[in-house]
This record gives sequence, structure tokens and C-alpha cells, in this order.
Amino acid sequence: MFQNLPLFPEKASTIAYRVDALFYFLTAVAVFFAALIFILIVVFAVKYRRRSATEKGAPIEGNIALEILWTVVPLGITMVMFGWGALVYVDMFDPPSNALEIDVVAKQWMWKMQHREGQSEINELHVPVGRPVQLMMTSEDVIHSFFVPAFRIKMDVLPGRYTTLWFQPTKAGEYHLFCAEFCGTQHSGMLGRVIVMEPAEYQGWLDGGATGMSMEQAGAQLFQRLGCGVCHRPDGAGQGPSLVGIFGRPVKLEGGGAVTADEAYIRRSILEPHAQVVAGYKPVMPTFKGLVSEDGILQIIAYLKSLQKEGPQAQR
Amino acid sequence: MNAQRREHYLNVNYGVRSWLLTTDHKRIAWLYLVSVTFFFFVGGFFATLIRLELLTPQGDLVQAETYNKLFTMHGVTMVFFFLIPSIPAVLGNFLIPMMIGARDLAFPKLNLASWYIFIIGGLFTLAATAAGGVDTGWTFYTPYSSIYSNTHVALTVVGIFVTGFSSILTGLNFIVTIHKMRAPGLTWFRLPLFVWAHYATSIIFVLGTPVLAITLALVGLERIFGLGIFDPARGGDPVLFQHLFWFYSHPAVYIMILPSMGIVSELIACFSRKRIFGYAFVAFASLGIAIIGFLVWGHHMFVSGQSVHAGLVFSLLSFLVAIPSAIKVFNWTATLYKGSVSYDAPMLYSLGFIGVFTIGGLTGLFLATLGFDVHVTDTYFVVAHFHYIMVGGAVMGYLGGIHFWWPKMTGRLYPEILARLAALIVFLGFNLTFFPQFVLGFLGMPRRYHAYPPEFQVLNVMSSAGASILAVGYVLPLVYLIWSLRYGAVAGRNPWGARGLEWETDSPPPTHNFDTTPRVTESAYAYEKEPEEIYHFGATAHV
Amino acid sequence: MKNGAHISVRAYAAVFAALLALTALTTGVAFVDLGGGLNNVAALAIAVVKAVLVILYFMHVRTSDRFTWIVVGAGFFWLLILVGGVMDDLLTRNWPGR
Amino acid sequence: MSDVITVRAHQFDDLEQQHEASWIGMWIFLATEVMFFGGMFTGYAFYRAAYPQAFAAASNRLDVWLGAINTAVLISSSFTMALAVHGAETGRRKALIRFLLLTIVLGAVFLGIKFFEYHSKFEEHLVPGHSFQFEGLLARPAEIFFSFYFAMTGMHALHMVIGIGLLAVMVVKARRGRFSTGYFTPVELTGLYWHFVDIVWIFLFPLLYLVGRHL
Ligand code: HEA
Ligand code: HEA
Ligand code: HEC
Ligand code: CUA
Ligand SMILES: [Cu+2]
Repeated sequence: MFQNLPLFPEKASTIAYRVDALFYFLTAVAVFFAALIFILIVVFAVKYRRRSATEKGAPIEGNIALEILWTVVPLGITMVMFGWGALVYVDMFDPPSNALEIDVVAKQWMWKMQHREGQSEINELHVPVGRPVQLMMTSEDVIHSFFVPAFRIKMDVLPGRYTTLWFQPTKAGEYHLFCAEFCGTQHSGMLGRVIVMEPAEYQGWLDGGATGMSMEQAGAQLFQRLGCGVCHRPDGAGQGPSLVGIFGRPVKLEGGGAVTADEAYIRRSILEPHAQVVAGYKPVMPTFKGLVSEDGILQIIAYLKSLQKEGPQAQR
Repeated sequence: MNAQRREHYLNVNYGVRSWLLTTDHKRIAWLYLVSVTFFFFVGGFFATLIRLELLTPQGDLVQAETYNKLFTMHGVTMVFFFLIPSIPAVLGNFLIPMMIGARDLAFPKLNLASWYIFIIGGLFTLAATAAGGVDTGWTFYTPYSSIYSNTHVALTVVGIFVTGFSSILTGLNFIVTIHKMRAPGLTWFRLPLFVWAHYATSIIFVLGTPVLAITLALVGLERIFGLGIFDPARGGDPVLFQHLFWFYSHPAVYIMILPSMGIVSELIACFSRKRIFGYAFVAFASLGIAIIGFLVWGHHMFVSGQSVHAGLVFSLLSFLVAIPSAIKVFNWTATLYKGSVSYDAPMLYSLGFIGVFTIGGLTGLFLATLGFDVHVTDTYFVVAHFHYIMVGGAVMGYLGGIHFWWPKMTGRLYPEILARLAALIVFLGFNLTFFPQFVLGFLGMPRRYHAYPPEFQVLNVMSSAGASILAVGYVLPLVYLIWSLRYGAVAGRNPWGARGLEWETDSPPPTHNFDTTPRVTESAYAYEKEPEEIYHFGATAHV
Repeated sequence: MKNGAHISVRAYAAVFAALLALTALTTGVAFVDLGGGLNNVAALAIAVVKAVLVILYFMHVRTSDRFTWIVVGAGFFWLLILVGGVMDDLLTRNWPGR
Repeated sequence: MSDVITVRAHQFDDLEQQHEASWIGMWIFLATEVMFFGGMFTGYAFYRAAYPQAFAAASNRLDVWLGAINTAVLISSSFTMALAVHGAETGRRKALIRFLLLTIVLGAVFLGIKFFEYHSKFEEHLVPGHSFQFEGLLARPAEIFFSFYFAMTGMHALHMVIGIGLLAVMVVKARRGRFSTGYFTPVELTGLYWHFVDIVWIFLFPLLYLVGRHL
């Protein structure tokens, strides 16, 4: 009968073990204090019950030592909770550098996953066991939230911004993917599956399901089609700066200040080129808003990232 | 018995006009009592439908669209139209002037105005409901609320905006009254903790509510006039709305709990016939909660795309705000020690409050713990947490207070045995409803789900079963309290042997509360003394 | 002490003159590039000075009791809390850098 | 003396208590107003930090001279308001009424100029929404700037209108001789409200009009 009455969620990622350890600690503290209060209340209420109509309580006003005790002890305990929780949290948002990167676009009410190798899936995500996976997520409409209980991870997916999430599956199997931020009528239907496979199997799936171009190739094609290359020539001779090696590089801005060229920056450069203008260039780049989809932007970003390694000649 | 008819606030005059145009704080309290009770049952009706729908995994009772409107209107009604005004506007209104020996609040006309504003706001929201409802969740996150939802967001938002001003006026009135109108000798540290709690609550009313008002106004303007402050398509950041919303709405949860804590402080002392343990600590804990409560709003946004740095800061501060609550719980418990404890219904509610609030509060610590919140945020764990505090805590405290001061308000006693039974039913029904939701949340069931995977069914059925028991527990007092208005035993001035100043006048009190202004020489908890040793009534009336 | 006690017409006139002068100053300074974000600092600082003058003199807070000062202070302090918390999020979004 | 007694409400012990309560009540209300406008100032700060160039460019589309003149007008009205309260304090009813009327006139001038500005923004298609047009590619964040411009100045103007209404009531009451040196709290509180509205503008002016002048 306990099939129908699960009390503990499955654990299928490295972080899940750490979250659960935290959970045990929190539960222990909670049970201790709840029991303490319950027992004291019951004992006092029974032991000191009123025995005659005129009886009065003892004239006690308080006790400073006790007050200090029950201020300092909870304070100490909560600081442990804070520290421990913070450690887990910071690690949750600090992906290892060798992570497999997958892009996720959410829209009412579905999930689109794009693997760098070109596969794209709807409401399903295939990943290999034992390898860190990092998701780069954005939304086409409202806020959604990517939630896999078995991995103990969750992150909101925002329109107009990128958020990231990473996990390392530890066990092959199929797990629920929920949308956890209310996003409209079919919020509760915005479900998916994360399918964790053994690495060999995963490779097979990748090969078998390979559909056409990789993201970089698609990005390169878009770059061509939208005419970006007219201004952004690899030698920097165009109207705009060369984009070779742009990703991760600090960029000096017109009017002071600098930013790191990350995904958000590139996305913004494409959609709102004049919000942050590169020092020494004129704000002549047109906006590509409406001309390129969120998927497309992710492909361009993947392409620009690839320019990193390959050197100038990669940009045709 | 004295056959002569004594004049009091209920019988000075009759008729609808005498009620709708009254500036007597006691009558305005009744206006509020009737209104918030109405809204509670409206909200409860939505809750009933929610629980019925969740009996089965498939969404079969209502459409997804309808379900979304149900929980939104449940949350909006319960929070803005029931719980926030409940204790302050009913019991606070009724009792604060009496507790401090004043003839009325500082601004009686504003007080009446605040009720009308509340009703106008309520009518807007009811109109939105009647017109088809809203489906954004009570949190109105943009851009769903500002652009995508095609339900009656604007109307609802106007309703909440308007109602906000009623809160502001109530809070303003309380602060001024408590500062300027205390009876001679009633120093700050002789005040009942109920008054301290309302003072702290009022600070939040006054400094928090306007931020919600302007935020919702901007959402409304965005919908109606196409302003573009939250619109991602124009470069707007969706997280900004959440900051502004929670800047009010986190402190607002303390608006809901502080007055209830105030009640519990009164009841625990009275039914233990004993001074409250660590009076000053409990008093300052209220202020501490109100002030630190303004620094923690980001704990609702740990996975929202807020920066990691902000997450750390808000988590740390959230733990700090828990400390004053812990201090209160320990002091209440210690008050029982060597008391003379009786088990009257109000006391049962307060003991229930302490237990349930402790669980609710401790699970709040789970949520404030960054690494754990990521897993359970936006799941039923959160739903369970806040119902533990708001339903098990605040509402139980409210019921305890209503029972306790019922004799003062009406001059009649409620039927004790039935009341104890009801308290027990509420306690049991409550725990059965909401404890399974902690498990559901930990298992990963997201909130605001109209349908759910089948493995969650058993726990959901338990929860729905509990809700039906809870409903009985709530309907029962409604019935016997109304019954007692006519048939209850006559109460007398001070049926509980309490020491508060409000018990030193007739039940029901005369319009101006006291015939003469009292002089106060002791704390409101001096149970070792007789009331005559604490309060001294002069010879002449001050009209 | 009675709140909002008397302040002389002379003081009002002096404050009025100062407010007009500061308005001219803030407008003038805005056209000069002070560099390094100093324009923002100057604009805000001048506005704060003007507001303080209005509060202390026109609004009689200078001659009012401590409680009035606390209420005035609380209003602005709470606003700082709000701005501070929100800006903390915005300005640390790249922290810790990757 | 007898007219003094009649203005005391029954819940107060004496006029002094009543005055102190009203005074502090008004200040508490103004603290709420600070937070009310504060929500918008916070949003403004957020986007200004996120889109500095766009805000500068958009701000330069406002007429700085009209803004400055309006600032001077409003400050003058605050000055006349202070003098009106002074008149009430010293029992000079004529002065009270005259300065109240002057304050109303200055307030109306402010609103007139504001209306003119709105009108020209409308013609320049700078009102957020479908008709919004902004040359250059900062159009989207510039629209956010103008959303704040209209929300903040609009809310401010609404407060002005309410203030003018209150002032008009004060004029009528003063004419009827409702105030005396012992009782002029309503004038005093109206004054506080009016000065508050002035203070909001003191911040709005540099934040809206002077952002990008030095560029
Ligand atoms: C009356 C209402 C109320 C109250 C009083 C509280 C009190 C607290 N809340 Fe709760 N909360 C809500 C109502 C309330 N909450 C609501 C409505 C939501 C969800 C909103 C939504 O999203 O719709 C929410 C959500 C919520 C979240 C966000 C969860 C999420 O969405 O991810 C968090 C996170 O930190 C949180 C924390 C806390 C904490 C730390 C307290 C503390 O103040 C609790 C302090 C109390 C105690 C600690 C118990 C007593 C102490 C002891 C017995 C001694 C032992 C103590 C120690 C060891 C410290 N709450
Ligand atoms: C003060 C606040 C308050 C109170 C008192 C309650 C009371 C209850 N709530 Fe509420 N709840 C919220 C505040 C509150 N809730 C909020 C803020 C949300 C979040 C909304 C959101 O996500 O936006 C929420 C969400 C919420 C959910 C989650 C919905 C979802 O995420 O999908 C659930 C599910 O079980 C629920 C259940 C209940 C129940 C069973 C009660 C019971 O305690 C109610 C008991 C009362 C009754 C049952 C009434 C009795 C009367 C009758 C039965 C007569 C009525 C007439 C007829 C039936 C004809 N609530
Ligand atoms: C009309 C010429 C032109 C076209 C077409 C153009 N750009 Fe640009 N781009 C520029 C100029 C000029 C700059 C530098 C000024 C600025 O930041 O706006 C720039 C800057 C950028 C930057 C920031 C570079 C850095 O070093 O920080 C990125 C990224 C970028 N463009 C991407 C693109 C993409 C992708 C496309 C095609 C979809 C594109 N551009 C099309 C002219 C152009
Ligand atoms: Cu997507 Cu909920
Ligand atoms: Cu909170």
C-alpha cells in the first residue's frame, strides 16, 4: 500500500544528497523544539491546573538568564542553518566548467530543449548519468520555473533574461519535470520528463536522434542570413567590432564602465544594441528585435562562443 | 436583578442609520466583524472547491481556468479581506481605546471612513469575482498579470488598492491613539501586550501598505494605459515587481500574526492568573518583528533570478526575524509555569496557537534555509507552512480572542462546552488538512496545480478529509455565537477574573467606555492584586 | 512643547531665497560634466538639502518634538531600506563572477 | 473662548491634545506618502542603473527650462503657504486668505505648465503605448523612462489637485471665521501636505529633467 503513499522523494543527483542531509538536520532541530514546547505546555497545563476558583498563579515576572538563554541558543542554531544552507545554495549556482550545456526555452505551456549537438526536444530532456549538465534558460512569454524534484533543483525561467541551473544525475531513470511558477491556464499541464541514461546509451540516443545541424552551425547560418557579418568582420574592419573571442571578454563601454560579454550581454546587444555601446564605436547597429527568435539568439550565442576556440578564420 | 434598563453602546439608539453613520469605535468594530466574517466564508467556500478538486489527480471537477481563479480569489479574499483586517479592525478597534482608558480612537471619523473604504474595495473585488474572476495567484507576478492574463486583473487590483487605504487609516489611528490618549498613569510598560502588538502592526500598516498600493497601481496602469514599467518586451525586469510586492507582503504576514500574538499574550496570562513572563521581552519582540520584518522580503525570491548575494543577505536576515518569535513562544510557555491554569475555550485556542505556530514557524526556518528552499519553494511545503501560521496560528488566535471578549462585546456568555468541542475539532481538522501538505511539498508537488501525478493522491485525500472536519469546526462557532446573542447567559463585567482595564466597565460598555477617566497605577497583568488596587476611577465625569 | 511652533517670516524668506538659489545651482551644474557619476551625486545632494530646508522650516519640524523627528526620519529611512534591498540585487547580479 | 470649546472633539481631553494628535497623525500620513512615491522612486533607480544611456537620452527630450520654472513656481507656492500659516498663527485673517489664494494660483500655474508639457509630449509621440516613437535604438528603455515620467508626474499632479481642493476648503473656512490664533490646525495640516508635494517635486526635477544634460 505504500506504493500509493510515498513519504520520501527519489534522490537522483549529487546535490540531492546534500539537500537531504540539510533536511535531516532541519527536521531534527524542528522536532526537538516542537517536542520541547508541546511537552512543556502539556506538563504545565496539567500540573498547574486550577484547583480552586480563587486560586492565583505565582507572582513571577521573568528571569533574565532564561531570556538570554533562549535568545542565544536559537540564534546560534539558526546561524548554523544559514551557513549550511548558504554553502549548498552557492554550489547550486556554481556549475563546474566541464558541464554539458543545454539550452532551454520555456513558453506557455511547453519546454523546448536544445542540445548543442543539434537535437531538440519538447518536454523531454535526455542527459547522461554522471556528467554535470548546465541549463541556460529563458522564456518567450511569462515566468516559468524548471523543477526536478528528484534532483532537488529549481530555477525560475524569465522572459528577457537568462538564468542557469546545473545538476549531475547519479542514477539512470525517468524523473518528473514540473513547471513550478504559475504561468497561466495550463500551468499544471506544463510537465515533462528528464530521462537519465547510461553514457553509452546516451551517445546512442544522440547519434540516433541527430537531426540536421548543431546549434553552432545553425547559429552560423543565422549570423549569415541576418547580415551580422557585414559589420562584424573577423578582422574588425567593418563598422562594428570583431566578434572573435568576444565571449567572456570584458568590454569597455562608451561613457565609462565595462561589462563582461556573457549571454545576457550578447542577447541585449542583439535586441537593444544601444543600451550598452562599445567604446569607440558609433551606435549604428540596428535592433534585431522581432527578426530573431529566442531560439535563434541562443544559436547565435552558441556560434559566438565557438569563435573562441577556432580562431579568426572561423568567421566566414 | 435591576429591572431598569441600563444604557450601553448597543442600545443608545437603533436603526440602520445609527449603525452606518456611527463613529463609535465599538460599533465600527461590529461593522468590521460582520464584513470580515462574510469574507472568511467566501474565502472558505473557494477553499472547499479547491479541496474537492484535489480529491482526484485528474482535473475533473472544474476546468483548469476555473481552478486558477479559485485559488487566486481564495488567497486574495483570505489575505486582504479577511485576515489582515480581522483582528486589528475588529478586536483592536473595539479594545484599544478601552484598554488605554480613552473614550474613542483619536480620529473616529477616519475610523468610519476606513470601514467604508474597506467595503468599497471589497465590492470591487467581489465585482471582479462576479464578472468572471482573476487567475494570477494572490501574488500578481508580472508579466503574467500585467500582459498575459485576460481575466479581471485591473478590477481586482483596484479593489486591493482601495482597501489598502483602509489599512493605512486604521494603523495611523492606532499609533496616534496609543501615543496621545493613554489614561493618566498608563505608562508604556503598563500597557497590555495586545496594545504593543497592535502598535507594531500599525507601523507595518503605515509604512508597508503604500508600497503595495503603488505597485498594484502600476500594474493596473500598465494594463489599462499601456505604461511599460514591468514589460520585458520593453526591457522591463520581471524581478522588480516581486521586490516591490514582497516589500509589503512579507511584512504583511506579520500584520497577520502580531495581533494574534497579542491576543495569546492576554489569554495565557488571564487563564493562568499570572503575570506574563518576561513582559518587556515580549513587548520588544513585537517591535523587533515589525522592524526586522521589513528586511527579509527577498526570501520569497531565492530562485527568482535575484542575485546570489541578495539571496544570502535575505536568508541571514530571515533567521534574525525568527528570534523574537522564538522569544515569545518561550515566554508564553514559561508563563504557564506555576500558574493556575484553566481550560476555558479561549485558553484551548491559545494553547493550540502556540503548538501550531511553533510548527509553522519552524518550517519557516526550513524555507529560509537557502539550499533547502530551492527544492520546496513553490510546492505544497510552502502552502503548508503558511496555513500552519495563518490558519492554525492567526485564525485560532482570532477565534480565541472573539470568544474571550465576546462577553464584553455582547454582554452574553457563549456556551462553554460546545466552544471547547469546536476548539478541539478545529485543532484536529486543521492538522489533518495541512500536515500531509508538508509531505506533499517535500515530495515535489508544485502548488497552484489543478491536476497532479497519481502518486500524490492519498495525501491529498487526507488533506481534503481534514478540510471537511475543519469546516465543521468553523461553522459551529458561527452558529452558537449567534445563538448566544439572544440566549446566552448574562456575562457581568469581568467573567474571567481578568486584570485588563477593559474589564472594569460594564458589559456591554457605555458609549464613552468609562464614566470617568481612570488613573492607572500598575501593569495590566498584576494578577496578584485586585483590580481596585490597579485602577482608580475619579469622581467626576469628563464629557 | 507645542508642535509646529512659530517660525519667523524672516527665516521663511531666507529659506525661500536659498531654495531658489539651489534650484538655479542644480540646473546649472547639470550642464557641466563633472565626470565619474558626480553629476548624480550633486543633483541628489542638492535635492536633499532643499528637502531638509523645507522640512525644518516651512514644515516647522525644527521646533517640534522628538516624536515628530522620529516619524519624519522613519519615512525616509524605510525608503532607504526599500531602495537598498532592490539595488543590492541589481548591482550584484554578476556576483560571484564565473 | 466658547468657539474654542466647540472645535474640540469629544474623545479628546483638551485642544492641546487634539492638536498634537492631528499634527502627528498628519506626519504619519506623510510618511505613508513617502513610501507611496518611494515605490516609484525605487523602480526608477533600478532602471536608471540598468539603462543609464537610455535614461539620459530620454531625459534630454524633456524641456529643462519648463521644468526649472515649474520648480521655482512650486517653491514659491510653498513659501506663500508658509506665510498663510503664519497669518493664521498671528491671527491676521486677511493675510491668511490672501496667501491661501496666492498659493492656489501658483499651484494652478504649475498645473498649467505641466499640462502644456504633457500636451507637447503627446504630440511628439513620447507617451508610452502603441503610439510611442523614439528615434535611435534606445527606444525600448526610453519608453520605460517615459512610463516613469508619466506615472510619477501624474501621481504628483494628482496630489496637487487634491491639495488645491484642500486649500479652497481652507479659504472658505477662513472666510467664515472658523480659525483663530488658538485653533488653526486644518490650515497647518494643509500646509504640511502642500510642502510635502513640493518636496516630491524637488526630487522629481533633477531625476527626470537633469539626467543627461552634461552629455
Ligand atoms: C502569518 C503569516 C506568516 C508568518 C508569521 C510567517 C513567518 C515566517 N516565515 Fe513565512 N510565509 C507566509 C506567511 C507567514 N510566514 C506566507 C503566506 C508565505 C507564502 C506566500 C506565497 O508565496 O504565497 C510564506 C513563505 C515563506 C517563505 C518563502 C518560501 C518560498 O516561497 O520559497 C519563507 C522563506 O524564508 C518564509 C519564512 C518564514 C520565517 C523564517 C518566519 C518566522 O517569522 C517564523 C518564526 C517562528 C518560529 C521560529 C517558531 C517559534 C520558535 C520556537 C519554538 C523556538 C525555536 C526556534 C529556533 C531554533 C529559532 N515564509
Ligand atoms: C488567511 C488566510 C487563509 C486561510 C484562512 C486559508 C484557509 C484555507 N485554505 Fe488557503 N490559501 C491562502 C490563505 C488562506 N487559506 C493563501 C494566501 C493561498 C495562496 C493562494 C495562491 O496561491 O495565490 C492559499 C492557498 C490554498 C491552497 C493551495 C492551492 C494551490 O496552490 O493550488 C489550498 C489547498 O488545499 C488551500 C486550502 C485551504 C483550506 C482547506 C482552508 C481552510 O482553513 C478553510 C476552512 C473554512 C471553510 C471550509 C469554510 C467553512 C464554511 C463553509 C464550508 C460554508 C461555505 C459554503 C458552502 C460550501 C456552500 N489554500
Ligand atoms: C549596421 C552594422 C551592424 C550590423 C548589421 C550588426 N551589428 Fe553588431 N554591432 C555594430 C556596431 C557598430 C557595434 C558596436 C557598438 C555597439 O555596441 O552598439 C556592434 C556591437 C555588437 C556586439 C557587442 C560587441 C562587443 O565587442 O561587445 C555584439 C555581440 C553584436 N554587435 C552582435 C551582432 C549580431 C549577432 C548581429 C546580427 C544579428 C549584428 N551584431 C549585426 C554594428 C552592426
Ligand atoms: Cu510554466 Cu507554470
Ligand atoms: Cu516572507
